[in-house]
Amino acid sequence: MVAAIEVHDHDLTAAFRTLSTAVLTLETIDAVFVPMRLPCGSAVMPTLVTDPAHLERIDPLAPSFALNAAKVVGQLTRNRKAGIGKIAVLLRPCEIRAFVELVKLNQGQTENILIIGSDCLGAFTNHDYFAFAQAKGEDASRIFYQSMLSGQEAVLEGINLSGACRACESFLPTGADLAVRLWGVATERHILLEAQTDKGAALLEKLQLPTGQVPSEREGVVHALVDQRTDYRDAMFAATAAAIGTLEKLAAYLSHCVNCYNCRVACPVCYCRECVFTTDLFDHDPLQYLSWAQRRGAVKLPTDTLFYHLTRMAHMSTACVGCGQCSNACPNGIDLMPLFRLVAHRTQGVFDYKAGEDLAAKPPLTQFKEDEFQEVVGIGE
Amino acid sequence: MADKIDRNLSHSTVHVTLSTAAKPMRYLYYPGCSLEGTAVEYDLATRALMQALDIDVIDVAGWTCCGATAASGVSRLLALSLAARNLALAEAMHSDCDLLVPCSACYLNLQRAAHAMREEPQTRAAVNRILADEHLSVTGTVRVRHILDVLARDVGADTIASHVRRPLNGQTIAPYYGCQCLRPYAVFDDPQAPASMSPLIRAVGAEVLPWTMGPRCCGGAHMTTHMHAGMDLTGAILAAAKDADAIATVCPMCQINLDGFQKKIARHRGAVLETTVVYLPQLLGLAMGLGPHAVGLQRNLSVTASFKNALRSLEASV
Amino acid sequence: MENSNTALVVGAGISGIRAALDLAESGHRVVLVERAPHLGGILSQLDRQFPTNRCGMCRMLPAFERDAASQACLRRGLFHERIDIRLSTQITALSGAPGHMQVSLRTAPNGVDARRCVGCGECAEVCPVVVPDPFNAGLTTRKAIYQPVPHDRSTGYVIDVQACTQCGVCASVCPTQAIQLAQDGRRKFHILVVDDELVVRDSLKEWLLAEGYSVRMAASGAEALEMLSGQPVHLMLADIKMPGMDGVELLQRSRQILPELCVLMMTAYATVETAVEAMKMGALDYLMKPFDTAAMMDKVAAVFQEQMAEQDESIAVGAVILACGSDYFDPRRGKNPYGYGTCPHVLTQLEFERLLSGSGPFGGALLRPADRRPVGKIAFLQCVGSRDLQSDADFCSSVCCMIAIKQARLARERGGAQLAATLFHMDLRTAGLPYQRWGEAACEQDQLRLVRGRVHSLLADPASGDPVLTWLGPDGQITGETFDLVVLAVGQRPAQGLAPLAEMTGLSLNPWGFVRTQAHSLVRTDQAGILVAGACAGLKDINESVIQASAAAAEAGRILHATGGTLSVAADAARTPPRDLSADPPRIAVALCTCDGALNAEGAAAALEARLNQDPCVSRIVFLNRLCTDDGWRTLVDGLNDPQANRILLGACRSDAFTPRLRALVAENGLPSQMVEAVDLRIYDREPSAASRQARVATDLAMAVARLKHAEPVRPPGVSVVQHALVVGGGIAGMQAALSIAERGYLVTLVEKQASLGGNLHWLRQTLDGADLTALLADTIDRVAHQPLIHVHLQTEVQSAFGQVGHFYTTLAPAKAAPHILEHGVTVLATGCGEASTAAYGYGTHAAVVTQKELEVRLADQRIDPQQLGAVVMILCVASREAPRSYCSRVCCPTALKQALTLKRANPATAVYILYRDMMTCGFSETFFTQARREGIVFMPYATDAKPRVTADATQGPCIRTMDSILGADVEIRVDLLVLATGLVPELPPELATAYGAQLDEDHFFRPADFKWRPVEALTAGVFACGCALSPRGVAESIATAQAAAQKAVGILRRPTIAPDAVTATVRRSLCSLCERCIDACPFGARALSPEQDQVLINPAMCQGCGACAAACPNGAAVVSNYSAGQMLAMIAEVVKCDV
Amino acid sequence: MLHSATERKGEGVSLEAHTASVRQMMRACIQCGTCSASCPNAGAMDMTPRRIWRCVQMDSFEEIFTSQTFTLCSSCYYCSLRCPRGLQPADAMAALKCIAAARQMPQHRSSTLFYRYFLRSVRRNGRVHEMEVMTGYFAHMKNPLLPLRYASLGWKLTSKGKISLPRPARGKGKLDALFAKVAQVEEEN
Repeated sequence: MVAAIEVHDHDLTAAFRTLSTAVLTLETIDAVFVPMRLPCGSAVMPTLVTDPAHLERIDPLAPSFALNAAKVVGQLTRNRKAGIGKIAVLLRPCEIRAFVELVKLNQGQTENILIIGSDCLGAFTNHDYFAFAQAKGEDASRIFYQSMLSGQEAVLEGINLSGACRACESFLPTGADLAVRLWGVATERHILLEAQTDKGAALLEKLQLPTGQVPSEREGVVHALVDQRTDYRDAMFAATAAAIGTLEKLAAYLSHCVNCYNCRVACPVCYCRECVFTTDLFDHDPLQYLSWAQRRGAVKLPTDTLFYHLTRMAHMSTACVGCGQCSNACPNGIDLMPLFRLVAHRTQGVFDYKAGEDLAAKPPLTQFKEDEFQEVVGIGE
Repeated sequence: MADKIDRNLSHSTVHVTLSTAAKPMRYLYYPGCSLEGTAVEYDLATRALMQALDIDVIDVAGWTCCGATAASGVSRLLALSLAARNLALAEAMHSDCDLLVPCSACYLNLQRAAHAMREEPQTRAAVNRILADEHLSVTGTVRVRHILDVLARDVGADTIASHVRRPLNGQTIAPYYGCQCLRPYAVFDDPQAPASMSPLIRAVGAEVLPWTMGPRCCGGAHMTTHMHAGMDLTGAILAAAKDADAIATVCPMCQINLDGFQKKIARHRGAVLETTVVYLPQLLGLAMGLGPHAVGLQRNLSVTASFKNALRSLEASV
Repeated sequence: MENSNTALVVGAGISGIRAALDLAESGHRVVLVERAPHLGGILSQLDRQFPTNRCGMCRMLPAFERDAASQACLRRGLFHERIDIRLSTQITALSGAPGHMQVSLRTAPNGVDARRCVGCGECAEVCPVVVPDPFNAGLTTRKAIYQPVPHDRSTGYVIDVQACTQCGVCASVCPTQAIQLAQDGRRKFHILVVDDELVVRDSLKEWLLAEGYSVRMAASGAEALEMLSGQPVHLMLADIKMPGMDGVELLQRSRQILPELCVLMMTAYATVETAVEAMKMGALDYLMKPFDTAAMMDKVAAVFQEQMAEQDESIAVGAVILACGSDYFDPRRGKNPYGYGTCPHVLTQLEFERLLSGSGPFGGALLRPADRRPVGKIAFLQCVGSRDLQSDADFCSSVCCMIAIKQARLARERGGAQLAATLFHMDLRTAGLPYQRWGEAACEQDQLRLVRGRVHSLLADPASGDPVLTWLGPDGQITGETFDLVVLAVGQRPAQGLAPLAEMTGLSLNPWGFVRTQAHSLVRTDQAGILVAGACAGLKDINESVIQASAAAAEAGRILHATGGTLSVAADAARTPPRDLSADPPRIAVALCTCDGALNAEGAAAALEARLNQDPCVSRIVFLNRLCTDDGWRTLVDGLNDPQANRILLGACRSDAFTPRLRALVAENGLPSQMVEAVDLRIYDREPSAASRQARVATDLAMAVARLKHAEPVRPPGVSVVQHALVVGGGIAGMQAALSIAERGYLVTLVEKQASLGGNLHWLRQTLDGADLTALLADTIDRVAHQPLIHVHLQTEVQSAFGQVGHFYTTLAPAKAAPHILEHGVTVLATGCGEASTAAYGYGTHAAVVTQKELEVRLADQRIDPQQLGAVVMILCVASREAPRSYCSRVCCPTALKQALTLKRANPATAVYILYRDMMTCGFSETFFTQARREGIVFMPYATDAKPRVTADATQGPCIRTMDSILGADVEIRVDLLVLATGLVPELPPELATAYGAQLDEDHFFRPADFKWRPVEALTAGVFACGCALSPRGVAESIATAQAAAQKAVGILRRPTIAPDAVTATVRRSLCSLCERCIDACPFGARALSPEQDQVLINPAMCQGCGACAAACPNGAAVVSNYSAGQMLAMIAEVVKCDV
Repeated sequence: MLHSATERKGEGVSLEAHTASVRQMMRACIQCGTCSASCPNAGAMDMTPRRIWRCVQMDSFEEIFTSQTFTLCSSCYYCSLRCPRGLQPADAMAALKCIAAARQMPQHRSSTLFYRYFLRSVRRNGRVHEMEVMTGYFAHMKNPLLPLRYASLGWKLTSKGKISLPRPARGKGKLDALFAKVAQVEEEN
């Protein structure tokens, strides 16, 4: 079932506003959770809205991806017993994927939410967005989406999409109840809505929108983009693999890390209530540092830097959705995204698993399969 | 299996001095019908060889036909009775000697009868009823021994070697065993890869042709009843022996198939197949210095000129 | 006489180990004797076993009270507190009644003091004698002094006394003087040679002197007698044929003087019968002239070994389990050797197994042993010495088909896609539940080619030497093909020592020399108190061996219990409770054996001491010499006598060998078992330099210190057990399970939904071999009725259930009363199975089409009269062994034979045709297959793509049309009766299984924890199944599973509390994010969310400490005690050099 | 008079009675083909030995006797050597020959007559007289070309002094009593 919302004056944001308002005014929905431009400046942040009047500042197509909102949605929904009511959440595809992972990990629930996902146009890094927004002011989002959808050069003012977005081949909102179609759609006239679940269909019906039709060109547009992104991704993988081939190279890649753990905080699927790196396990005995120093002659402090990243890879690479927030969050500009995506790509590959794609698929480590990885565990020989 | 038998053979030869008291060797002898007819040279050679080896052979008095293949093709009881009659005669001679049989077909029939007499009490009773008219009775306890068995295991290659006067140096012999001394009763050799003839051939200075046809079937009586099938089988053996100077046989049926139809088979196969075919005792006898006449060589159907020449030159060189 | 509460298990192969562990787990003591110098039997040579293509033997280790036993690879040794393992030992006498038996054990000295041997291998290095290595089935060589199983370091080196030349080089290099050669002994061993021939006497004297014996000679019997009365003589070699007094007379007269004198007769062929007579008069054996010197010396050496052996030890036991395995047919001895022994490219299955092994001749590379050429084409020939009347083998060896399939798959794994395997067989016997699919997978995934037919003989290609096989194809075409390698599936033969053992014990053997068991039992022999397990009653796969071994353990336990043995809970309790160390800081006492200075090369000891002393937790370091000696051990005991020390680290050679004594030592000191670590100091002896050796030893010790430092003394509380069992299902298996539990003294509730007990035995009257099932049923019901500990609930169903091991709560719903809740500690599911329904082959449309069960019933009530039957067809595998029911029901083929023979015997004029796919007459039931053919029953195979077609019209009786591949044409048979074998389907409701935490497999049978190694229990503790709920099986087999399940249940019921072991998972609640990944990850179902859903709970009795939870948990909230992250990181820190 | 056991029974006895012994011998055959794969004459046979045994089990003796297979058995005993059932296929082939002889099946005259004349010679002389056998056989085959096939051999043999002319038949055969007694015993059983 496909519906259309008319676009006037090339203002796609307005169409999203129309949609959000319509949803919020439905009786069954208590709140919407959408990206909004903060009143105090250009920053776009996920916002929980109950009063339609506030939707004025909605800005879902801004090239801003300040944080992955999956974690926040998890927080809103995670306690089954104390649900806060029905919420419609507007998320980027990578946020949806992260949320799906969190649901599998019991860190969120889908019962009381309805996920609206939009074809993703991508975003700049936080730094770039700040500069871009400064330069373009109120028009920033419009300039961005028009440029993107017209198929023109994405580079604006010397600013390109973030690496994560350029390597993203999963820019369609696969796990959403209701999908907003932009790519290959005549967005000067309308945006299209397509229900992907029963829940989504029920909602779409209530919205009583005129029906629309997905144009045949869309498929070609999407394909071309996927190919382009995949090429970029593979080149990135190759370069990264070369850069981290040995333990020494990996250490060099991460050498500027100061153990601030921002990447962990920014990571949508790093869900532990208390990270193991902040537990007593790494609260080494003072003597221990001296002993290490004595045995090796010198020891870098803080210790456990490489171990920290390896641990995160071990824990999260099966759940990594490639949103790139780790790179975004690093104060020292370490590009963690290519590293994590590469490792994730390979780990998920061997388990035949794609993080966030299917709520029903069991996460790899929770399944006890005797026969897998015989070559690794050594019983094969 | 060949391995096992070889080992046994080597033991008996290595320590033979320990085991056998200096008692003269002696056998009861069943020549069988062929050895009075088509295989008369086999009989001559066997007797001559035994004498040269100082081994006594005592004919089973009044022996009759063992039944050959024909009797078993008509009636099992008749076949067993015909063979058992001879066993009974041998047993009646109250000797603890084994029964020496040169003809493989006779050997099989007698062996089969002996087995049946020992293992099938009912059959034994029936046969004894039949033999009772002649006041004979059979138990099946006499040990039926093929001549190859006796030569290979009782006499042994070493003894043969010690008797050699005219070594057949430079001659290559194809040892042909045929079926019925090997099968179905695998008494003294591997029924599929027999080797018992080889040490004997080497003992007389000749070489053994490496081939796999030794235990293959020559077709037996097919040459009479299914000539084409018979010629196929015999022909294959003759063809495989083309690099040999002679084929050594231990069975009259094999012998006549191999030496009696060479021209016919050659036409059938479209190839020249002229090979000397001799009985093993003839071959051993010649090497031990017995004259060609003594081993009946003049009666063989196929002795090539080159073989005769070779014999002559060997004799001259002694 | 007091009951010793000890069972003797003879044979330490899989069955022996399983039985011993079972008895030990149920609290009995076990003496486990093995004639070989190593454990494991045949399986020590098989790296991977069907149908899982891996090992997993370790799964036999205890799941409860794990700390009492070793917890590492079973192929590397076994230890259990209550099992006394005696290697190189045989029983020499056995007497007494069940419960009170006396057994004599004799241990063959193998020349090496096992306690002193450090396993350094220097002896083997210098040994000049090279012999084929039996471990690698002769494909490699070893020395005369050797390690019996290379991966089992617990045994050390032994001397092959047959091969040893007594040269003494090994003794001179042994660093610990562990080697004691028999050379001195031989000089004191006097042999008297009696022969009238001088040449014989002289040769014998020469040979015997060369071997180191003392020799005397006599030329006549009279002379010999004179010498016997004067001087000591240990062995007499007497010629039979001597003038005057012959050998036999000499034998008789000499034994009047010296009744114990060992005499070997010397005989020529002519007097063999006399020699045999002499053996009846007491001669030990005879030597055949001409002498085979080697064989003769072996016999003399055997007598010498026998006489020099230590005095037999006599022990008291209550029951004996024979698990002495089987031997294998030697194709060389067969009428058809298939080129084995002459063509080097022909191997037996065992040889091929070793060829494929990583510890085999080529490290697992698939090369031909003779010329190391890669193998491309392999032929597997089945039934070599099995199902062959020419080699007196009217039996099936049961496992060879599956082994061939496994090897074909392994070969493919090794050889890759270009490897082509062909399997020649007559019936592919994939009779175990998962085997059919395994075989299908081999064909589909690994392109295994199956050929039905036998190869007459194997000839080597004259040019290449490659084996050439010729066979008759199904189409009647003779096909010849050359292969690279041929593997012979050699059949079973009785174990070498079984016949004498049977003679000694009065045990009956079957016609083929295997142990004969009682009707309906796989384990009871005709000698009370002697039970049998494993292959000595016929070869079995692992699954069946393990079941049978547990069943034998159950029977042995019953005997011990009935004759006054206890389940030794008291003994457990009597052990000193461990000291409370929770408040003490770690203080580690380190004891290091210097091994006669080997440890201290270049002052290494001091460096080591310095490194260890860096850690303040190391409270003292004791150096001692020769821990392997009694003195050395005493130094250790004294040195560790430090009340302050609460952790012990031992460094010595072959540390595994010290485990039992070390365990005892720390227990005496009141320390829990996790507070002791042993490090093998000689394991790096092959390192290139002393420096690297010392560095690695130091690192190992430092790691052990780190591990001990973080060892956790506190264990979670135990789980109490309601000592009451529930058995669901009152068929023969359920009744037997109830009986076997009750007979050990525990309460059982037996629930049956029908109005009477008996299940399928209500309609089955007898088995294929004629055993009476009606009587069995009556007898079993009677025994249940008279067993006061069994409470029977008829017409009762299980309504619902929950709980875990120790405490299950089951709601029982009787038909005519109110439901009530039963609290019980364990659950046994014996829900059985039924005949599958069908609509195939005209069933239901014609009265003359019946199932096997219907035929059975109608023959019994005479609704079918065999006299009226002109022709009968039986179709086997109806909708069985093909999707979706891709399993063999095992009972149908024997049933068809039974019924066919019954009909044929009642009316020989009846023509009986059996249409089959593969006749599954495994084991000794094969003989009935032969019998059926002999009685004129016609067997016609059919293929699944050309099934028989049935047309049935009411007037004429069904007409069956089937393709006969031999005749190459359809055969049409009009019959009076068509019997369909539809197979068995389980009757285990999934919700019943899952209520107890068990699972069903894809065919809805109970899913065992491990098909091979833990066949009657669920992965979830305390839940068992038996009988046909497990998989289809016959009555005797069902009874065995019931006994096995009961044995397992008793292992739990006997403990009022299940104490958790040192390695058990716990939860750090403060860190837990409640993601529940650990719950999903736990394979044992030991984790659950609390009813309030606010925390993850662990049942410490169910947890096996596998660590799956810890791997799944990202932030260390799932902790495995004594494998904690801190502990592991500290250990890693000792090894890892670079900063992380 | 020829051998009684072969000739007196003749047509009077049912085929089923004749074949009972073969059925008994080969009932337990498992159709593994071991016999057939080893048979040196298999190439000349129109039906594999395995199929013969299948026909025995299925009671299709007509089919067996339309085939020449059993007459092509040259008694090499390869099959008997290795039969996993311990059966004696070569003996069963001989038994089939017996039946064909006893029932004087025209399609198998060549083989059965040869045997008959062979035994006739034995019966008369106690030992075989080869020339006598051949003469009788050729005469009975009524194939004028047949003797020519063996002419050269016969000449060779004679010239080598290996064949003497058959002695004229004189009265009672040497083994008459034995043959008669065999027939009598067979009759009784």
